[in-house]
Amino acid sequence: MRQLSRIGLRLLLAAFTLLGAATAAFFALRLVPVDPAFVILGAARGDQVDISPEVLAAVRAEYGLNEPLLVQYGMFMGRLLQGDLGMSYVQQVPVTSLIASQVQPTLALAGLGTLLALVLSLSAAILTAGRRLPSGLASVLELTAASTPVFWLGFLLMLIFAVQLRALPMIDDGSLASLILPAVTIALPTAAPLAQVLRQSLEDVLEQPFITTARARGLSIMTVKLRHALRHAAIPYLTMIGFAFGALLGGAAITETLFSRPGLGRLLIMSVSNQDLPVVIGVVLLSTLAFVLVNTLVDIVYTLVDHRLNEKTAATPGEGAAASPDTRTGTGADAEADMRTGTGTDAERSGA
Amino acid sequence: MRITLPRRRLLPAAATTALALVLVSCGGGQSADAGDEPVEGGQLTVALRDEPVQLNPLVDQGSGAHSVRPVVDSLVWDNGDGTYSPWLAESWEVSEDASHYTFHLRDDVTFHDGEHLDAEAVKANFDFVVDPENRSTGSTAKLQPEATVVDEYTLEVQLEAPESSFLTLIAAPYFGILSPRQLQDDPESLADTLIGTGPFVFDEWVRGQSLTYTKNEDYAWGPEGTHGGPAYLDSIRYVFLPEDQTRYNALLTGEADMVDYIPAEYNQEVLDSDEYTSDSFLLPGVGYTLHLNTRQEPFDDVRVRQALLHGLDREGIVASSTFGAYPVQEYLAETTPDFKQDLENTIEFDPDLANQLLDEAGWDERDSEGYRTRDGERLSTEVPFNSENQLDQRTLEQVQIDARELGFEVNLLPVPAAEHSERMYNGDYGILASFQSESTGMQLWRLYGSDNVSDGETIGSNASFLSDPELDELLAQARQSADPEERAGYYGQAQELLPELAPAVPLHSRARTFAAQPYVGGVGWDYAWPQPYLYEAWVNR
Amino acid sequence: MSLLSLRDLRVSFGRGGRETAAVAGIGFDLEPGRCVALVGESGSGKSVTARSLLGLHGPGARVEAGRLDVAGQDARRYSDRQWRPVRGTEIGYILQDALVSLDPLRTIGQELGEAVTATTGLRGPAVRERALELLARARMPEPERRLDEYPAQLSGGLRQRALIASALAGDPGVLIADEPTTALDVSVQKEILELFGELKDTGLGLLLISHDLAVVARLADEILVLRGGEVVESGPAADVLGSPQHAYTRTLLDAVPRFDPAAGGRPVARPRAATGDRTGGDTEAPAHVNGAPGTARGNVGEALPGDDAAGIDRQAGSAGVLAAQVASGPGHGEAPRPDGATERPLLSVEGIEKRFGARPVLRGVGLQLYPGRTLGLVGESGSGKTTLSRIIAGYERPDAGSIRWHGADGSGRADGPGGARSTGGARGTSKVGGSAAPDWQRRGVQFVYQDPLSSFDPRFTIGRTLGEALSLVHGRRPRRERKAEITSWLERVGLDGGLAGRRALTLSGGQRQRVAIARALALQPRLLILDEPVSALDVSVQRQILELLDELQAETGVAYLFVSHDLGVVQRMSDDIAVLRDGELREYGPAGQVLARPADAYTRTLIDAVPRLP
Amino acid sequence: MSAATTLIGETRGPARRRTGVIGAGAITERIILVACLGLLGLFAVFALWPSLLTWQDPFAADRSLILAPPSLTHPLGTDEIGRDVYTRIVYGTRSTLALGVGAVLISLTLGTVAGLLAGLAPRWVSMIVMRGNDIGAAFPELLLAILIIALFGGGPVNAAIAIGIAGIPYYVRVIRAETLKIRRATFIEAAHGLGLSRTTVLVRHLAPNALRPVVVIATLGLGGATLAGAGLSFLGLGTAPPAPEWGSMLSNARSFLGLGWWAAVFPGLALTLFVASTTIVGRRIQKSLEGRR
Repeated sequence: MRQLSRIGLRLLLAAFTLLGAATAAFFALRLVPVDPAFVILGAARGDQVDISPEVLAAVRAEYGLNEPLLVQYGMFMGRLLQGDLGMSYVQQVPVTSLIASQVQPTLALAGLGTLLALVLSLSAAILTAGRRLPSGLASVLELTAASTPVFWLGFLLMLIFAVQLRALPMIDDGSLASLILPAVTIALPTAAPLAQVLRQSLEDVLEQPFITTARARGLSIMTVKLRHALRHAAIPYLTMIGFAFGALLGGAAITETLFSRPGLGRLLIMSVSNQDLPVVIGVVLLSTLAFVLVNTLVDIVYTLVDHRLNEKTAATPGEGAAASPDTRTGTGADAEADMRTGTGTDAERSGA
Repeated sequence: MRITLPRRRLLPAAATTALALVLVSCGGGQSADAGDEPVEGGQLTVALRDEPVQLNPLVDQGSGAHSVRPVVDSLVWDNGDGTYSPWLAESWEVSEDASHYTFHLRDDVTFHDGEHLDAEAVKANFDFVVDPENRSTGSTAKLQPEATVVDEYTLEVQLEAPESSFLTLIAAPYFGILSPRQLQDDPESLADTLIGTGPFVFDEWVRGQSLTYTKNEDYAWGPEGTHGGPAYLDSIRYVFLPEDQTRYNALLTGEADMVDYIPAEYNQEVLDSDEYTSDSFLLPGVGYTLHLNTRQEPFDDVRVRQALLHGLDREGIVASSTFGAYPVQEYLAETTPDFKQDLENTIEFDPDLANQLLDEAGWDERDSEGYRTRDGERLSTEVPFNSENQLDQRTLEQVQIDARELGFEVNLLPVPAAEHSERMYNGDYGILASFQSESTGMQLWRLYGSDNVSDGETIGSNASFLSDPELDELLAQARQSADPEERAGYYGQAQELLPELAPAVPLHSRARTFAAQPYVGGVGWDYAWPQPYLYEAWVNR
Repeated sequence: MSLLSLRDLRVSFGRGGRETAAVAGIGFDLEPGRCVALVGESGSGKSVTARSLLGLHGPGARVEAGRLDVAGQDARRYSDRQWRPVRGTEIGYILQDALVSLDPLRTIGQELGEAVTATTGLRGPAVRERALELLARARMPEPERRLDEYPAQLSGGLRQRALIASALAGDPGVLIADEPTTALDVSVQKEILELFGELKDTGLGLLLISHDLAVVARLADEILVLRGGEVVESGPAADVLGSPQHAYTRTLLDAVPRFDPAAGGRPVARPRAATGDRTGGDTEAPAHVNGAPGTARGNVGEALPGDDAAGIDRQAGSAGVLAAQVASGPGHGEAPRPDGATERPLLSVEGIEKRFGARPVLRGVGLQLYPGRTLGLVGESGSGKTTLSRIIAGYERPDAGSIRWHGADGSGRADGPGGARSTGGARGTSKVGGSAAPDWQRRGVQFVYQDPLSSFDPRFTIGRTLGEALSLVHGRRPRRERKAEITSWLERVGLDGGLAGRRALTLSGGQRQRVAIARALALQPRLLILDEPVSALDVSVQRQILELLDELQAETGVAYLFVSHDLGVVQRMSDDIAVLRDGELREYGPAGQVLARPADAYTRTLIDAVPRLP
Repeated sequence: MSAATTLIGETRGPARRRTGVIGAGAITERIILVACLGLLGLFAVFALWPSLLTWQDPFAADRSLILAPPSLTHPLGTDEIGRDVYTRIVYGTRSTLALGVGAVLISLTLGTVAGLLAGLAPRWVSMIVMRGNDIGAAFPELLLAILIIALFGGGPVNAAIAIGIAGIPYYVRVIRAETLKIRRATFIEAAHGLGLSRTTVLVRHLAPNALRPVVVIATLGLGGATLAGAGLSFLGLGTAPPAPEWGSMLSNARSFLGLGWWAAVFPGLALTLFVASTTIVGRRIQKSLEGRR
């Protein structure tokens, strides 16, 4: 029951956050001094075009650009609540259908990327935690991966595996094989900080007396890591996954552009350069929705991992929000720092 | 110092004429792989740089026109030398002053949706372009053509003003004839589906990834000089790879059968390579040009404009920024039909003259950084640009370096695209660099004619805001001359005059180079708006 | 055949030139049904030895031994894979800290089941049966219920039983117990020790590790006294305890406050100078009591800093005013001093009630504190002693009841008699920040925490920490003067003046506690609350701190509220003793009377449970 | 006796368990730390006195030497314009660091103020700040930066502002969490217990301690902001040419890998080394703040 009301509260906060984000996006959009009519007429694409006053007037009327700001806001929110994000300025189709057509490739990329990142980080951390040389080597690799721009990493991967070795295709043809290189590109910088965080947490947990107790029962180190330590180290790791997902969405924009793949990221970048703001806002809002949902989900998963969190947080609703529940203020903040910089974290507070 | 790399001579357009329609230019000896005889079947994967933002070619002259040619046919075929061949129109008449056109259509053409091609159908296309609701910004719309059905297969078109290049304009893919049913009943669908009469039928557009066309089995109306019947290929698949390096890699990995827009830096390598079939076509028109804003300081002074024209080492700039791939050009690219071959008033690199002109214009002091000043004000200008195109950026950086030598500060200002258009509209720039390509001297009117200056209500394409009565007169004469030679004469005079007015600094013509795997054959050129023509292409794997 | 035979064990950490030996040459034999005890203070190498016997020495350790036979097998060259069947099956191991030695995310049943499966290979329902059997063997009450509970739901004693049960899962011949009773209340401690005794009687070989000779005394057949990784003395328990040969053993024995109920309270009466040697971990210079500034030997009243005959505190002011109010205050009946003397109390507490949520923590507690005297507050965990001390310090607010300073109502109630001075704008929040506490609480009462480190601003040096307190008394003063005073206070608590530039983090536990005491006393409080001030320290250091407290009380006449679970320490310090249980005052009176003739049954249980040296 | 002892086991690893920043032993770690500090020092010199360590003009181009390989006159080769890559890396340090530092300063200033406010102010103020912050935090960072640039344009200043604004929510959360933690710390209670005034405790003890992690997150954030800047440069939203900046150098040269790898590889290396160094140093500071040696 407690858990249910907690989940309900989180979802409510998530909805509130989304509405706030949409409002912020709308007004930011209207702050721009550029007349959308030019954009709609394709003047933004660099061609020297001839536009007549009649055409301009027709466009302004069609897009409601002559209405007062508040009316436009009302129209925007009203449509948004019905799931309508308006018409693309340049592509002449509804934003929702544009987004719908690009969701699947990004989901595939982000999905495989996340999966790879999880597998890589879990195995790297579990196999090397507490072992000096392997852990040192892995750390150097992780630090390098986390300190290198994503596009550069992708370029090198492309040159090595597609151009030189001809081992993998680089251009999207809808096949799984063509998804591998982009997914690895997106997974490496994501996995690196995840692995660092997990290793640090594992090493911290491995220090705990109950680990020694378990080993004194005759369990192997690997069994102890998997059965005892992993669960404790999971909280900062889960927190990181939440943030990693945000980084992944940013990374998808770069990776999709680099590999010329379809997807929301490329749609976003294209729309930014075409100044197709309804699409930009639509994609950003969708990412925000995904981001908030993932973080809410992560938050719910916490309770499954650690029964103690449920009791602690249920007592203090209102504090902390969907994206930043109080349960994570300690390790979450650290994990976040590491997410941004690609280093491990210290999970002391969550260990015991 | 300039890089002089051995370059393959580009085929002069004039020399190609009818031959070009059947001639498939191939890398030496490579044609053997594809065979000389067309092979039926197979799919051709073509890597393109730009994905259309929307497909409808009638709306604008943007990127859509790069990839719709296989689906749509035009009324006439442009031979690239000022002459035209029949296509959907069997014959046509042009009035003396080039303002009235009569087309006699074929009677055996059907659209992909089964509609029959007749005068009404073509009229629907003209009407669509003229209606402001449809926001057509292309050259055809600018001419406000008024179409009248004479009989089932005869159509008259009256232009608002004479335009001798009208046939070239309507020969381009952005006046590909679309099904009247789609135009009238379902215009919204035009953004992502096309129903034309072409040798290929629209199949699927996966945004961000590919555009697929399949063979039109009933096709029997290829342009004059082609085999006429159905295409050899079963299907064409365009993939869109905007990243230059990625697109080039696709050629190396063999993931694309054909790569269009080989980047300048790899142009020579590709042309020299024995591994690929390749060809290059120098795009006609005004090319890559710096338009100087004549309404603003310092370019309101013709001496300053002339100084920049002569003070920039255009050869050096172009050779280094294009890696020697593209040639320097005058006000028109040499492949433009109206290009004056024996141009007398060519632009000479003369830094002394440039410095002298600047001194005369009063910019004779120097500040601590070595820039010229006048009344304590630095000789300085801004180039807003959209930094996505690396070649543009490199070229501008080279311009900046040369201008500095003259004591002229050129600031590069990366701006988002919308701001770019806003600046264009308001004339808020010192220099606007742009690349314009159309296979006619009429481009000179679009870019330098006073008719096309933005006036607060309209946005015009005359980016230098040049308004010169003498030039205007020459351009008007040219547009009224239905006779190609007469027209070329007027445009030639305009080309002789332009260096004096110096509204712009032309830099390079751009070559459109494609490279294909050796098993690809039969790729031709569409000269109206130069691009590879895939109707007669085949693959022989 | 010995169950375990060890010779010349050497463990060192670090590499190259920086090697430090943690264990240097320990050896013993353990026979079935016998108990060997390793005794020593922190850093003596006893836990490292225990871990080495299971091959669980941590990373970076270099371990050598002349002999290491486990159940007759030479285990010296065992790999981790070879050690595994030894662990749990040959040797059961109970870690030092019972409270955190069970996985908090797993139920007792899961933990036990894991131990059973790992050591016996049992699976399925048999595991549960075996687990119940083990819990029964460990005398776990309600074993069925425990299986589904998480460690956090169990008390310390029950967790220890669960741990013992899990260590017994593989029927090992040897049981190693590292400090098995340290964190436990005395009564529980006694029960656990009795359990070990029973296990020993069933033929188990027991290796007991403790810092506390008294704990060991009950069970050990043989004792090894360790210091710095070396055995300083070893032999049969009776010999080591009865006639220690080595000075260090004697020091250890002396340092343990000898609990002797019959002796009454405070056996060492107000020493006038530092006594006893100061060996062991906390080896600071002796406190310069005689050279300390502003001290006068004499009676208690005179020794109060700045306290004149009229009872007005010239510097702190507030206490004096309160005292004056008391003198004229309306007839508040004063409880007599527990020993019957008629001296006026410094502070009296009446009818304190406190709840946390629905749980009552304190139920009508009343006490008095007298200048220059020490009240020992004793109770097991959960008895409410810390809450009571925090209420007196002003950190928490009572739900009901009053605290009177010299009789004035100090409870913070605006309507209390004479409360105008003492309300201090407090609102009913439980956390009392600066302005919320009445003045007398802010200055006149000071608090010393069990963990002094956490009570210092981590950014501050020792000098700055002390300087801040001093500036509250003296205001801004020239740098040199302030520095001199800081140095003199450091010396007064037996620390070198040079420590002023260090951070608390770099000091030893004893040094930190000295700084905390100095800071508290620098404010010239009338009452010092000491919350378990020595329970985290080694016995030898403990003793030094207690002596220091004695000295300072003699000098300043400050009253102590000494909170502890350790009856030995309390007896050593207290004039009066109050015993709390479940928030109720069970016994209150002069130390001698409470200890020698306890009126309450619970007090008797507590007294009986204290481990004693023979 | 000792002759008879047998080595039972030796576990490799630091004597104190905690492995170093990159998992190396204590001595190796010190070497790495010194190397990183040295590198950062070198970058600092680059940024402050670029002319000290190079003798060429970062804008001077030689059209005869386009994408010339490394040589004595051009130790790291020349770029696609014919400029010296080494000199541009040296001069590019300033704008690269300025972007990172600028972004961090923006996040830091605004994030710290809001974080302290959320941690100390009355509950309703805290609620407002945190709800607003949640909205900001709901945008994935790079996407928020892209959005800001889409709206207000690119260029180095806007890029720094965009990255800075996108980073604020994170700082707010860290500072607030730390403030709440410190508020409950024993030493704060002890400070009140000494009789210090509320303001004194706030100014002298609470705020300074709550702000301690700022040094760490700022250092670590510097690397993240620099990488984000490079990402924006790749997307064509960053620095204006011809100003040298590592991210845009790398991004511009990416198409010429086959023609002149040096033009891309060396700026990329500088970027990676810089980010890795700040990370290692930041983690080191973090550890020492947490009281680990």
